[in-house]
Amino acid sequence: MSETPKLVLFQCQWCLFAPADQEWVDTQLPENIHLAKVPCTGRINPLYLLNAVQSGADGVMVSGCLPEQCHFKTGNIAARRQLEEFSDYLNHIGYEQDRIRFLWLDLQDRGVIQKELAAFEAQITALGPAHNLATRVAETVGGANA
Amino acid sequence: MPDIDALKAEAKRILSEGMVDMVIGFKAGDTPLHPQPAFFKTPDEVDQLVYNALCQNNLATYLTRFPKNQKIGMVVRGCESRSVNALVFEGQHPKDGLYLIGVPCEGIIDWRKIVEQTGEEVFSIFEQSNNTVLVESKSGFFTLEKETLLHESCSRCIHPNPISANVVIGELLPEGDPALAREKVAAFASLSMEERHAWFRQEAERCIRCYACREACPMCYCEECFVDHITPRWTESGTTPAGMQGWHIVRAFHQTGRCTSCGACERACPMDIKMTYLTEKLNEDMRRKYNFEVGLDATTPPPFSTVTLDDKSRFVI
Amino acid sequence: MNLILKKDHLKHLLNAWRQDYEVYAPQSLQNFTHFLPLQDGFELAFDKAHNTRIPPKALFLPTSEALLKFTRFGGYEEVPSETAPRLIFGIHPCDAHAMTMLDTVFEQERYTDPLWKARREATVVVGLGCDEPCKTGFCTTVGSGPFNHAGLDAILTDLGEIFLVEILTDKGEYLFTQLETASEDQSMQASEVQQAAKASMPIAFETEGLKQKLDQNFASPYWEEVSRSCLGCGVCTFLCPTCFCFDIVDEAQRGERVRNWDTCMFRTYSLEASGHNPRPSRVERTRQRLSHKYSYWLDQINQIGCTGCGRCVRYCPVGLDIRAMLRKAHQLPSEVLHA
Amino acid sequence: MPNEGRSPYLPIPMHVLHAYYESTDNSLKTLELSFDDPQDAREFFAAFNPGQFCLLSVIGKGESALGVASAAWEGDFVRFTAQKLGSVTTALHALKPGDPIGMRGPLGNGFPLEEWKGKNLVIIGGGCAFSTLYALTKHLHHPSNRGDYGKLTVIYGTRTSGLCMYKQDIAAWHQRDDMEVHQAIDVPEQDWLHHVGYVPDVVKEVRPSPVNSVAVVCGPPIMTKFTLPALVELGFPPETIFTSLEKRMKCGIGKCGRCNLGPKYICKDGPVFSLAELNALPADL
Repeated sequence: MSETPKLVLFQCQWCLFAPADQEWVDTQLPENIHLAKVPCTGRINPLYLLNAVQSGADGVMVSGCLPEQCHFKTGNIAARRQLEEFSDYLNHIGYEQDRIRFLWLDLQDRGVIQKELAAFEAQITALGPAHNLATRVAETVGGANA
Repeated sequence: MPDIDALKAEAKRILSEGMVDMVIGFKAGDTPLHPQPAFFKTPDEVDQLVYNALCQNNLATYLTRFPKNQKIGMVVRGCESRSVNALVFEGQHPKDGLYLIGVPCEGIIDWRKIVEQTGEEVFSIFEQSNNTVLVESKSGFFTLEKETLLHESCSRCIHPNPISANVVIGELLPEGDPALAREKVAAFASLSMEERHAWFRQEAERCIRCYACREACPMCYCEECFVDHITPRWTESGTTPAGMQGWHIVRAFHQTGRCTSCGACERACPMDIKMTYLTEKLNEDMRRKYNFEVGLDATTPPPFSTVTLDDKSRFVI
Repeated sequence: MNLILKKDHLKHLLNAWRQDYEVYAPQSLQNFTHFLPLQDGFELAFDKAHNTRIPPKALFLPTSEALLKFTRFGGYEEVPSETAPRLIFGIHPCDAHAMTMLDTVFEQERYTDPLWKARREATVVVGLGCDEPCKTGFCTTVGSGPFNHAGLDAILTDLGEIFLVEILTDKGEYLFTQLETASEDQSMQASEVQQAAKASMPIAFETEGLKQKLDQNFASPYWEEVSRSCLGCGVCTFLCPTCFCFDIVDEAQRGERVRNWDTCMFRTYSLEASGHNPRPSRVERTRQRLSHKYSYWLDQINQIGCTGCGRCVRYCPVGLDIRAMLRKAHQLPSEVLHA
Repeated sequence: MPNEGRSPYLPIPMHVLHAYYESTDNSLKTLELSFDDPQDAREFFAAFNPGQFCLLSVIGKGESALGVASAAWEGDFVRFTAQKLGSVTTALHALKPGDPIGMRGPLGNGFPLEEWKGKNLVIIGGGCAFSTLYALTKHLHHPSNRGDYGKLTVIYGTRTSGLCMYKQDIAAWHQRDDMEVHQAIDVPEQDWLHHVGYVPDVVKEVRPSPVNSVAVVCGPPIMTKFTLPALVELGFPPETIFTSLEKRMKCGIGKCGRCNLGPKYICKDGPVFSLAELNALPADL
């Protein structure tokens, strides 16, 4: 695949990375990675993921706090249940589950986010572009039943 | 088949004794193919009550329409009783405001499958004891195997008997085998990614977004559905691929841990869109991962509203 | 002038038409029929001669279509009206009749809908009469019929081996130039088939005075009774050939202003930004649907806004039957004045 | 405005000329729009009549129906006052002078001004629905129109004085000797020199004469509901009481179906109806 994959990174605003990493994420994230900060991973509605997927994301990474360190106590674990099921479910209808990845990180993990993103990107590159559910583009005029 | 007279007698009794304000059941429709949901308020009205394999709606969908202080009686099958339990768990009606008359269910017949074989003008339908259905239509008499007429969701039903009903009319049936549902999901999962997606796309693209699936589902009672939300808009409106697929993906996903596999969505669909292959997958996952089946009682929370630290999940490091 | 079309010649003729038109005819899609453009090696689905699941109005008013395309910096441009010549073959008279009613909406004097008009003008419509009218249909009750001519350029009558073709307009005549003329016998035979079809259809309900009953009982408990089991889905209206309501939505991401089918049966249909809803429950919404068809259309064009195609009867998920609802309405008292 | 060849769904390109808050709580904002193409302006004003409405388009957000609040003689601009309620009106409130905007209209029929010639006019408005009545009053003020009509009475009520629109103009109206202005607020406020009370009560207090008169009522549904009977009680025959209705609208031209009141569409056959007409229609508001 010649194109670089389009990635979306959801980051919980309470689980910032180490200062240097956070600065890198905030200012120097490669263009193919779209950053979306959320108030808590528990706030990530599967609809957010669906939006990313339908809009053509080749991979979605969710970065949340470590278990038991959630600012809202259980947001990250609740999110894990839902998002895992959602990725399983998308896999059922044509979006490989490896394209959705959940990451647990905290301040101590210096330099990890870069490595993780690079590894994820490599994984997605190997999978190739995700075209199955990427329907949210202007392509057809008129209804499907027209 | 439950004894219809016993069913009527019980419905009359709870009405006349003032135990309930209303009994929700079915009455004969304008053709034998379409019995209608009915709301009986007096014992006399109960004479119209019918119950047969063509009663295709999940009556629990009407439960959320009535005030919580209203005492409601309902004729329930296995799936309906579980939907009621799930609704009670979600606080949609108090348990003691309900009187459930249970009937063990031998499966719901798909009227479209009858019409395909007998023509549209059907005069009468008899369910016979030897698992056949005798249909009298304009083109003559037909004896059809009931097995072949059942809705898919019914042929793999696990819980045909009503759960937590106040009274059960008729003899209990043997429980179904969860393996049947598992097989179905496994068979779909064994297809290639492209085949699975092609199936999904092909089913979703017939959608006209009439939302009959939503309205027929007892668990779809949200005051504002996500598709009606304007700011932000969650899905594309209209019948674009993104809009139709988004609707089908999210509608089913919102039923995770809430769907009782009753198949009312599929039966309501005017475009014959298959939907249970989505919800079955989610239900199977809930059984497999969390040992959870919805509606077996009205107190166990579904997996998505509980959290534990010991989930076995590929997301845990 | 009546012509003869041999059934074994039909495929050839359809293929010949495909040179000049995009030809739509009923074909199987999953387990129902649908008007789809003919491709090479097509198979017609005439044997299930019932109405297509989706009415052919969808060919003129698609379920979704773009009205405007947004350009950069807050600009926009019109989506050009489509004008490629089309031929719809095998449309049933009820559906064609319905289209003439929709014309009165979309081609009004003051405001013509260019998209609808362009499609109507570019389309030739060949009908297929119903020699075996469907059981759920009630076209004869509401002023249409299994061989009604409204909205058609030509109509076919099935006479076994052949179709008898009645030419109704110039557009229709142009299509069938090469066919032989029907004999008097054949014409007689066709007219017998047509009479028999009509006679086989019972009158489903009394239409005389129905409008007055509905108007006078605007505030009647009748509406609550008939709507009690209504699910509030859009099946009856989306599958209805005379329903035309639409919604206009800006799809910012796609950069289009689109219009989608909408229905008075949805809660959001009449919900205002203030939160006020003139039709807050299924009761008012059912009243709107029935009154629109059986009262308001009569005020507007002096026709019942229903052609009796029977789709709403057949596909209502809870078996609500508009015919039974109207029979019941006819028994309402007349004295009550609407609120 | 008939659409010769032009799509009725295609908005006229406009720009925001002025945008300012009308009420002290910033819930009401007035937009004055100018035409990008002078030809559009000519066509607009050739068809325009007070009482008509337009659909304002914020591209990407949608359309919202608003009554025109300016008279043709004021200049080549069109004025609207929008209450911030839904997503489109919120977007309208965010517009600044110079921003592009689309407009479809004028739509609907407006007030039957020809019919009213030679009569006394009683104009009764409440809240932000006063905008079209403001346009009407402005129209009547023009020297070439004023002589066609008799006595002019304006009754305008708002919940608070801060919610009163077009304050400067209305203050000037009090000074005019060719009209009578009654302002009201719902609850007493310091320094308020006019009426206090609900509009129907103020109408009963002012007691406009029904002789050779026409009353025009625009306001929130609850105000209209009580004002119409008050006027009937004062002796106004239903044929001489007019009101302007609104309902959710999408197309504005009688096609999308939702603004019907029985067989009539508010967009196409209204929005102005006489009480006599309304009495013959079902109460589906």
